[in-house]
Amino acid sequence: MANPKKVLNDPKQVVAEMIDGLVLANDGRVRKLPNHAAIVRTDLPDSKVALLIGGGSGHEPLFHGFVGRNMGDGAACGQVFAAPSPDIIYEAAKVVHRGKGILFLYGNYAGDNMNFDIAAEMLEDDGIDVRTVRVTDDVAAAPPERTHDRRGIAGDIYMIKIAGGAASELDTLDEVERVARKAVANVRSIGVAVAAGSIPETGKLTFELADDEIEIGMGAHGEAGVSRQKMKSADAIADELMEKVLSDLPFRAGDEVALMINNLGATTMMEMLIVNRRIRQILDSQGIKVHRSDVGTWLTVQEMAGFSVTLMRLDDELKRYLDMPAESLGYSRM
Amino acid sequence: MANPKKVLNDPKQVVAEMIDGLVLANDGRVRKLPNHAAIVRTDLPDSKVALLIGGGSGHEPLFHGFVGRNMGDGAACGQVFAAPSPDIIYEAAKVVHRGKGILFLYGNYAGDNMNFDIAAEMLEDDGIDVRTVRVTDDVAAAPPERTHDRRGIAGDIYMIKIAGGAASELDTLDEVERVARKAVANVRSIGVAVAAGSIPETGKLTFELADDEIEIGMGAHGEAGVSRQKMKSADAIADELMEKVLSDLPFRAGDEVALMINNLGATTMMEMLIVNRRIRQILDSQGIKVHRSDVGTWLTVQEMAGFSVTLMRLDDELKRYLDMPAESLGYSRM
Amino acid sequence: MPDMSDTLDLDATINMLKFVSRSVIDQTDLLTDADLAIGDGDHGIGMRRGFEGALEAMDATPPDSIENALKTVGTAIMSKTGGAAGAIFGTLFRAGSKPLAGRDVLDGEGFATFLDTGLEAVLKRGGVTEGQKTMIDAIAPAARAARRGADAGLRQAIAAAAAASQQGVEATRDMIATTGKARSLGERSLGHPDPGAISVSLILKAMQDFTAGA
Amino acid sequence: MPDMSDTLDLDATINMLKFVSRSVIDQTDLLTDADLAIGDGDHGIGMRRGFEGALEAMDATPPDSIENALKTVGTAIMSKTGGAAGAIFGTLFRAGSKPLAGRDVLDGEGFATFLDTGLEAVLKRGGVTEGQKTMIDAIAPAARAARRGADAGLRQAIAAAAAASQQGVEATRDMIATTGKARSLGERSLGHPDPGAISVSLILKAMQDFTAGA
Ligand SMILES: Nc1ncnc2c1ncn2[C@@H]1O[C@H](COP(=O)(O)OP(=O)(O)O)[C@@H](O)[C@H]1O
Ligand SMILES: Nc1ncnc2c1ncn2[C@@H]1O[C@H](COP(=O)(O)OP(=O)(O)O)[C@@H](O)[C@H]1O
Ligand SMILES: [Mg+2]
Ligand SMILES: [Mg+2]
Ligand SMILES: [Mg+2]
Ligand SMILES: [Mg+2]
Repeated sequence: MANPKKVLNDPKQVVAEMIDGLVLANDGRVRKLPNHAAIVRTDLPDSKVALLIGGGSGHEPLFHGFVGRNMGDGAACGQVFAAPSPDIIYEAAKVVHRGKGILFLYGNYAGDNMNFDIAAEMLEDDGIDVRTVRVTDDVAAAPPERTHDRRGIAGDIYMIKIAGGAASELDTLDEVERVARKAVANVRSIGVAVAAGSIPETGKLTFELADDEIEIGMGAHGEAGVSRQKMKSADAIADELMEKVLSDLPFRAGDEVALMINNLGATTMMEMLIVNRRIRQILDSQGIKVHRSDVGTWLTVQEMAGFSVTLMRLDDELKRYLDMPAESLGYSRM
Repeated sequence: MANPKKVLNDPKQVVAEMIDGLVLANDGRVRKLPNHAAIVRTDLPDSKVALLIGGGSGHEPLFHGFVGRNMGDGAACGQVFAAPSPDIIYEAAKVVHRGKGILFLYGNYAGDNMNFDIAAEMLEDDGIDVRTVRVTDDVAAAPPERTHDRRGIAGDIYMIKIAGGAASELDTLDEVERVARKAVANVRSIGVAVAAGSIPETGKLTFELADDEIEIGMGAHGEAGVSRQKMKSADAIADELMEKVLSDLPFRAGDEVALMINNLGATTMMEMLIVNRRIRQILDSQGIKVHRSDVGTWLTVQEMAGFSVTLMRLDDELKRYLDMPAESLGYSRM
Repeated sequence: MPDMSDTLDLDATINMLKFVSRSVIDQTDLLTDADLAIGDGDHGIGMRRGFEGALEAMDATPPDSIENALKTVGTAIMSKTGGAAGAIFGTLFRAGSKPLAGRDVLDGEGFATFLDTGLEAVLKRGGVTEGQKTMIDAIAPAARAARRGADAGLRQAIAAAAAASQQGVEATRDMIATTGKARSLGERSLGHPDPGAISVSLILKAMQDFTAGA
Repeated sequence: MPDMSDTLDLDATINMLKFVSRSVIDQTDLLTDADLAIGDGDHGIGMRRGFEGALEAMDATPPDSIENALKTVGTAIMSKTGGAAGAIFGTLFRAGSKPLAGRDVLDGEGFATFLDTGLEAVLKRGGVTEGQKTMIDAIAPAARAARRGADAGLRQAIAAAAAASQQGVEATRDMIATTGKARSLGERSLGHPDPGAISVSLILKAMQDFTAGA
């Protein structure tokens, strides 16, 4: 099979070139650290709790596209699908730190956990207070009693939004951490893959799916899901995803939720809106109220086709931070 | 070849179901007309110049995803790649009209022109003042002396943003039309296709490209471009696109521009950011200043892979309306 | 003096229009493929939507005059087909129906008048002339042929129009598109017939088959 | 008493580490394919980045001690590889280098100590134990074998470690992953060896080839 067709220069330089392009696309609101693959805000207030996000590249606009007002203060960027190294995280943390400690927020993967932990230990040696919240929203990754084994997928975006809002408004790292932990306890997602994506440097698809197959629960790097099955209707897919997500927390009648449908890459918005229609029928029938919706492209897996559904149960505090205006390349709202 | 793999229910009902999903995704800010495929704002002020946009579906989030504050007041939705019929346009226009006349803003295609014109005649019979501005930004579609023969592509988004801002602030249809005409005279785009998209109801790809071929200048429905060639590097593609766009207006040293890189569907943000890097090198070297950038997914051609580059030359007035905050499902900015 | 057996009354006209509708619907794929070659590939499904709408409308409220029968078809196409074809074919049937107001039968002259008037409206709406590789290149020769054959009666007029439109379709193969979605193809549009012209020929061929069998 | 011809001095250690680096880089595709089967397909390019960085670093500033040679490799991997492998292999080399401080030659005992200490640090960092289908399942048996063979000299210690790690790789085929990207595969991970374990065996095999030829 021919390599997937992509508009690239040197496949080994994709991350470096992408970062250059990303900084320019931010119209001056962020900059890159001179010697490290990290993005930081140029308009950071003098005093605030810092929010550092990050992870492997290749999921654009996640994470480095979410640096900006009421979002991340900085992002450490790894290579494609590879957690950033401790030195990148450490340097970015040093730059965003404003004397009130730093919240590390990232998806729960062995690589990210280890690299961020090493950086946290280095920062603690420097006397900087670091707390870590790992996003664990993927219900397909492990049973409910092992949420700490779950991957972080599109729940990342709501988490960044809430932690970003909280880190702008709240005065202490304790408080910001408390809000982020509450949010992560209330967010659940599941994805479905329709076609594979590829890593630019290897040129290889990260998994294989037959022409008539989909995989429910596939992870954001092509990790195995909960079931591979024949393609079925949008409604049937939505039904299955919702069954898994709703029963997990579980979400109950009377709950108010934020609903995100996230494009993993090559799926059309038309498909996602058709799925949204069914999801709303299901939520309606169960007495669950949608406080806000987001349908778009935020966490991608290169050109993978498929999407994920995220629900976060909200209280007044989470609503407040989730609904704050936000400004970044990848997510912006009035 | 197997039909493209999509998450759908009945392929004949895609537009109806998409619209249901779209209205729900807007969290109450828009509604659908009871008997017509049209979307209108629920929060329309009592008095304003109305902005009606629209066109064929299948390009989501364009057009119907751009209805909201400081954007379109309503959108008439056609079937996939087919202009909306006059009755849809007429009914939507009646509902958004607030006594100050209506600007019709849409892409310049024979089908759209005729259907919107028929509706305009019906409205004029009712004594409603209608003006029409057609977006003609695609430099690949016809030579500069025949801009009236050019297609509208991603320039649509900047046009909606500017006309939307102007229609919120300016008091007369004359003035809003004047601003929109100035904007359309200053916007230029060109696209490149890397892989074809398909129409859900036919299940057929709208064109064919060999595994190693791209087409420069391809239109938003797969219309022929200016040259089909072998895949080349991102920088080489950017160079060619910029050469065609810059020389057309032409853009000159000292100009200030807005720059949009729009994903036609399945292209990764990583690729677009790598292209952005090169485009900024070119603009820099020519002394053209970028006032604002937008890199994302706004005008799609189903799952087509490829992207377009749009430049709009700005003056203070255009900047003012382009930079106004905006709120819609498909485009939102602080 | 006209041969009264060579005319269609209201019921027969409605039946003919239903037969036309079904015939075009049957050719969805052929039209889609023609549009895939030089357009955006939706012409077949657009015509199907329009004529399905026409069938529904004629069933829901049986037209009470020949004028209304043609207008019903035009209105359905105009509102269901969308795109260029919706405006064009909708206009053709709607405008073409007007001069038939008050007529109880469709005869050769009436048919020629329908085409003449429809063509004129379509030329105005679309702003194109013959030779630009559109449905005009089928409808214009058809209208001329119908006018010439009008005195020979409806069957003759329709047959002549159908044959002329078919030649028109063939002629579009040698034209370079200068309007519509095929325009940017330039010389690459050579060799392919125009999808809208094919639709015209299918409509007229169905009328011919209906009246031949009637 | 140790056979002094069966040790590596600083230069030889550096040369061995360069040889190891080149050997792993040569196997990029093999590692990528192994990771494609049960992970995300980036292990090969990650290890390549790390060892290319190691080569550069050793060339840029030739290490002045055996401890620093190993640490240089670890630091390069830690900062260039990224992902799980960067943290794990970086920690292995960096932590493993520490007890060699002040030593002028690498002997069997030193090598065993390097592996023991590195293993301990990696276990702590990764929070996994043997049997979870990770590189631990190659490094742990290798460390035990090296310790057993330490008295027999460096060559023997390395050869024993390499053989044990190779058996460890084979053993991972029969394990179900309970950590890392392969975890959610569950039983579907059976039959596939762990990519990180393969990297361990490649590193030790290269050391064996180097010392055998030395
Ligand atoms: N300006 C025009 N005047 C007359 N006919 C036109 C014009 N533009 C397009 N057409 C006809 O419409 C046909 C295309 O119809 P269709 O595919 O349904 O619409 P669209 O081009 O909007 O996709 C063309 O083959 C041509 O015959
Ligand atoms: N917690 C852990 N402890 C030790 N080794 C681990 C751990 N998690 C993963 N690994 C090792 O890392 C290897 C994967 O490396 P790599 O593909 O480079 O990283 P990533 O999983 O981030 O893509 C696995 O094959 C496994 O041997
Ligand atoms: Mg990885
Ligand atoms: Mg069309
Ligand atoms: Mg068409
Ligand atoms: Mg991996």
